[in-house]
Amino acid sequence: MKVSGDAMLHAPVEKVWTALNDPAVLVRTIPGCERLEATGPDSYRMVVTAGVASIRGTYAGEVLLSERSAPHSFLMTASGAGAPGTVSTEVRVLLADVGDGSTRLTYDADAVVGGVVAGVGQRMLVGVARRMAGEFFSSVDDVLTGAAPVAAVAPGVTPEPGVFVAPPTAARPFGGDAFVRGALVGAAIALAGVLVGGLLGRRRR
Amino acid sequence: MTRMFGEPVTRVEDDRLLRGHGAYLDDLGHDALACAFVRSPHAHADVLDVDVTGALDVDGLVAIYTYEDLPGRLAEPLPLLIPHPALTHGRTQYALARGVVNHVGEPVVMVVARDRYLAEDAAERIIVTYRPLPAVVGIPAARAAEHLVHPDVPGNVAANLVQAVGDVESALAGAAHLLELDLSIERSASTPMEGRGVLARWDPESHRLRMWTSTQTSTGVRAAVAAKLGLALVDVDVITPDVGGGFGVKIMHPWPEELLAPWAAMLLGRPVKFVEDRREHFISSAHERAQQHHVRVGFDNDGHVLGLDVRFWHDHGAYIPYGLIVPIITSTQLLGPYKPGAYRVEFDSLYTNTLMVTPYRGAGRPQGVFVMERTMDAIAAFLGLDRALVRERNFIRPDEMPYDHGLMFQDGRPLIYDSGDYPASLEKLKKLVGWDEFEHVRDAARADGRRVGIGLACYVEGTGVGPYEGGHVVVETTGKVKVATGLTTQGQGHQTVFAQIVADELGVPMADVEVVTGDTRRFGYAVGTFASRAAVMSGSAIALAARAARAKALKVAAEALEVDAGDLEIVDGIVRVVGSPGAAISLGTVAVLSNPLRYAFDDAAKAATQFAVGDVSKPPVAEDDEPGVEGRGFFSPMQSTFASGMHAVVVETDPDTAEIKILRYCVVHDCGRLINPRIVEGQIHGGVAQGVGGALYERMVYDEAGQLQNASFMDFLMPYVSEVPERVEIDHLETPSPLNPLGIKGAGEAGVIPGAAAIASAIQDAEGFAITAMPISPSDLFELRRRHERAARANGGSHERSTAE
Amino acid sequence: MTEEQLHDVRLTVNGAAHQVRVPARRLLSDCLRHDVRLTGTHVGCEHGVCGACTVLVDGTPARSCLILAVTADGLDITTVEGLTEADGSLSPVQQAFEDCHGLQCGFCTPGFLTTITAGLRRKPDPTEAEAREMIGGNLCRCTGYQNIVRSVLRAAEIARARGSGS
Amino acid sequence: MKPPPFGYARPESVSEALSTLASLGPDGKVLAGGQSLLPLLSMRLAAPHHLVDVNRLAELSYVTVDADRVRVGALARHSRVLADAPAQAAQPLLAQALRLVAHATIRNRGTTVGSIVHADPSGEMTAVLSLLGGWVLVASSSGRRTVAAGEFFLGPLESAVRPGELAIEACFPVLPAGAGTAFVEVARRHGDYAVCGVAALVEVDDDGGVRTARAAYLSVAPTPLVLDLTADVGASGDFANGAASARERVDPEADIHATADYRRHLAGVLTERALRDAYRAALGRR
Repeated sequence: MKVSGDAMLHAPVEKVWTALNDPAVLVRTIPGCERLEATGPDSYRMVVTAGVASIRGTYAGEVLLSERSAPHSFLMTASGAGAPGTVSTEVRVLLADVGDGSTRLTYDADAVVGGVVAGVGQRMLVGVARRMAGEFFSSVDDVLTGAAPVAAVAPGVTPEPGVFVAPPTAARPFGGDAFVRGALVGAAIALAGVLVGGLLGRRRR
Repeated sequence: MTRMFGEPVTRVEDDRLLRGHGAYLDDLGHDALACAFVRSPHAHADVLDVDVTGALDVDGLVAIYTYEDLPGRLAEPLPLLIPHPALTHGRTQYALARGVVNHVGEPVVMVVARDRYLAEDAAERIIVTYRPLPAVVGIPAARAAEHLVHPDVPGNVAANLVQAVGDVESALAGAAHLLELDLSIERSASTPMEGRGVLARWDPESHRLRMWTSTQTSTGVRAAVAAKLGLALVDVDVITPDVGGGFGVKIMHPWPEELLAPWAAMLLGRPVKFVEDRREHFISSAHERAQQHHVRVGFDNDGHVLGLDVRFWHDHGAYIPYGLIVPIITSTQLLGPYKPGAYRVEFDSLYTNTLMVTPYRGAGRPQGVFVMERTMDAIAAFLGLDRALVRERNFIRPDEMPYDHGLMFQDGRPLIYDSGDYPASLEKLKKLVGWDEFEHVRDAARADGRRVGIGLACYVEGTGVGPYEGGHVVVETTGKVKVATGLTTQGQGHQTVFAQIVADELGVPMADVEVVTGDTRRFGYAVGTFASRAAVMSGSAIALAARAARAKALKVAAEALEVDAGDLEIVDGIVRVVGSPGAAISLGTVAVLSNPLRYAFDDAAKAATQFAVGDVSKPPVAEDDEPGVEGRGFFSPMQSTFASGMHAVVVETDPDTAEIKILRYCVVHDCGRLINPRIVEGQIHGGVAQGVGGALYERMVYDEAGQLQNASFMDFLMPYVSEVPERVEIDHLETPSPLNPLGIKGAGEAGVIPGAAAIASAIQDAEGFAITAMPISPSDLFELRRRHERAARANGGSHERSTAE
Repeated sequence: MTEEQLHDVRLTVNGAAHQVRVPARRLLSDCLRHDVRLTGTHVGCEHGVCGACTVLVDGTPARSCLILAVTADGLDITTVEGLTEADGSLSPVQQAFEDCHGLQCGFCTPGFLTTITAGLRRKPDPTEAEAREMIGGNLCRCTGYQNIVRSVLRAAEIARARGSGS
Repeated sequence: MKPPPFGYARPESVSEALSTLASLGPDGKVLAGGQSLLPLLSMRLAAPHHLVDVNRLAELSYVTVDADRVRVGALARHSRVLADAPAQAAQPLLAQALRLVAHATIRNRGTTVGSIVHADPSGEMTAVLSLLGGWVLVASSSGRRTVAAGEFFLGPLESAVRPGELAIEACFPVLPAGAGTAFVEVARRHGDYAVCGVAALVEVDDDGGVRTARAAYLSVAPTPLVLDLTADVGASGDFANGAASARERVDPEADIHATADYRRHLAGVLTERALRDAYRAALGRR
């Protein structure tokens, strides 16, 4: 499954880079992302609850980073598994300064979706994943433009270092049904890959 | 008494099935535990870990098994059923994956629970950790062998087989014309409406295993289960209940579940049932058809084929338990009714990380016929000759029968056609469809902006392959006749046609004959129902058995009536002296008399007392005799018998939407003598529908990662009534087979075989460009049109002419 | 995992009252087959495409694999077992299938029989095209449908003949 | 393929349904006809905590025709709507589309409102609601709101109905005099999801000139796509030009049944066919 697209983020490329590097932002803006955790120098684990109203389903995702060239591009390899299916994907992300203080983010994901959803979801997967991406980037843009506050760690939660937990309200209910449960994880894991990459980039600086 | 053979009698099976009183696999064993399986979501991966902890607290869970739990021979790879010298790298799966999975859907963990809902709850909670490996998907990737399916199989090649007659290279070199074609067919599958299923009951007191399975070979399953579970054959009963269609996929055996369910039943001491769901059938049973072919054909100015060289590649999926049957059939049966001159065929059978391939109705013939018939069309187009004429010129003539192709057939025996009259069939077909007048139809349609085309395809089908089948006929003291044969039935009406045969042979009313198939308790020696063999093999065996029973009945009756057996006839179940109807005795009474111990406890026994039977100078049962009026017969022919047929189809393609509609579908069919025309025509109707499905709708769509993307009836487009021809126009030719006592040939697969070839021929005729790959969808046709329009523009606007014109 | 909550479901099946206790997720198809033990209704795909599980719900064809048993509580269900005449003889539709060789393996047949039975009530004298439309949502892998279409037309004949008492 | 376990409630009234949904919040999922939801449950693609079965809400099974709208209640089955003569007279597009929804047996159970809430971009009724500029009445324990078609479809399988809410009815404006509609589609098999489908609405003036021409598209976008083709068609009714414009403006995806280019091509072919049919119908309704 190939999913590609772009988004205009209303901030300069360095600011976008920094925002994308802030796990507190990521854990809040990745649809359904509950938890982001460093598991090694190049590897991260995240927990995504496919935030579809009325549909349970938690997915463990793992992310590996390569071909980083801050602040302009990453190649991320990510994988995730949940009851309705599995996902493994490569996502290339480019950040480009478009001059007027805005940044164009382009992503190019090639995902392999397995399990039940692969056999019955083909009609729907790409569209849902695109929709996911849009959801995510508009959240990021809200943060960048100050329309939404950067999430504090959820009250009462004291995670260990390197672990970031979304406030309970963060995972916005994501309408729809069905294939979304499987497709969400595909897109979410893919995007998670991109973002955790940014995180790593910052810690090296 | 009217002869039943040849009569379109209604089926004895129907009343029960129409009332909803059929007994299919899942209609049995309401008390049984249910199985569900954790199946691989990856096409190729190492299995690193199986964590079942999450499943353990599922209410109703009974057991969870992985490969490590499998004992003895159950832990070995499943059998390679049909070895072949050319099959140098045969690989088969394990009942449960051992460390690695090679296709999506391969079973990894077995769950047994109180019902299927709970079994699926538990399966969903089992976490299997995989390390994905590169997947080999499709013939090009398999040939490139950049990655291997099985690390110890170089080039992904399981087998390479060459057969040749004459010197094809010099024949091609000497031919006036040479054409090369690349032709391919995609995957489809049997997809019976009922999936696979098995129910097993272990009786520890009698130490017997009884199982029911939705199979095309109960004797094969029985032998496999006995061997794998270490049981004596006599301690295993395998019963085939009503089967909701097979079409080939259920001849494959033993399926992992056919071993695991009885094994679990023995371990747990409770009946265990597995009922395959639709998704499992798509990803865990078997597919067929995918082949790519390169053809070189040399011919003269009249279109006579002088040399034919076919190289093809067969995608047999991740495993090859059924051997090389499918590609061998393609390589031999593609010759159809033609004399190819010198012929050379070579194929590679290739591993891919997709579901394994086993025969699906037609079994390699649709591919072979597609190759040969597309080649005939190409020759006609090249020479500007009529497509039917070119075929006619290459036919084997009736006076050349029996015709020896000099090749080896799927049964390892010489490929010798026993009989057939191909020119007569073609004449019938041309008349039926109006072949010679069609040009006007096509032109008239084009005049008002419509695109119609006609196509035809011919095939010869080896049917009734050996090695043997048997039959048993016993006359009970009630006069009722009980018949058993070992092979199974999946809707072909065997209970009816076999009863027709016995009624005639024995001289009893059909209503008094009851036939049982596929029950090893009733008949233990059998091969199975495939390759259009049931009527030929079991029909003949049952006829022989009935004749033996008749002889015995006449012998006993002759003694009782003190007449010569030669003066007796059996009419409506009464043995009587020809010409003097007074002297008569019912078959039931004869049955009593045939047994010195006359415990019949019925009127027949009373009636018997008036007759004195037996020579006091001999023991009650003579050395050369046995009690009862019974007959056993086995039929084991030297070779297959070759049915044939020809299809013509008229299609219309929408100039705007590229939708393809079948306007007419005509069939001329020769399966020797017809036992029951109604049933034969039903087989043709169903076969044609599957042929249409395979040509225009059905394909298994894998992505490059080996994920089957249409694993449901939503996206695997099995035709509804709205997609099949409204009327299949049928004409029969009957050239009896000299190879069996009834003069019959098989008819089960025929209808599906030439579908893709005939429809491709018709689409090409309508569109004016070559159709080289099937199936074809409107989207495919649209893209082909654009490619040919671009090519036409490139050729300075000169419009590409139909290769069929 | 704790025991699932069970629900009392009352069904009238082929005129007889049945009461079963089933979990909410029990499909009507499974309930009819395994709880009521009427196995004539067959399950061919469990996603509503094949039509083998079609039963009449209050006289109207419906996929029993797409209805929860709890939803069917209180409804009147007719399965293939309920199609025969009061005297036990085959109904016009069943008889027509036998006359026209409208079935082979018989697995999809119950769904066709129920669908056509209801269809002929609404359209007692269908054209061939209407007969096709009537069975347009049922899959059969054996027959190629031609004899099923004939069966629909034949059933209409039989029903008319029986209706007119001849 | 068996559904996972879930809680179950079967309210007897709308108010009971709303309070149940309110108490369940995100854990509640409405079950109406179930013809889309049940397969997803059996495949375990959807696993709601709790189903709220509205099949007892007979009060919502209505199809009524008001002066300006056809109102279809949440429990009105497709077949009921299809058979409703007044509704068909008031808004012919309903029946023109419903005839193409799956097969008759599915239409006997499936509800029109349910298929709209399901928001499948290949669903005929989503295109109908969008083309006609209809709206959906949504209720919750805290009140009711009306969502216009334009705001109702947020993404593939994603509608504007929120947790705790129940779609009560869908409203379709009646067809004014001088307007005509048509629905054409190409599906692989009769009754399948369309490879591409077009619903058209054309209004003509007294002398047969085209006043407006609009079309809605199935299976070419994540949500129902509506195009105003009035300018392209012009008063003279240049439907071929309307089709050309549609071809330019759709941006379909490929799937296993069709390439993106084929879908785009079909969008053009079907646009012209639908516009001509709708135009002809409009002339008849002057």
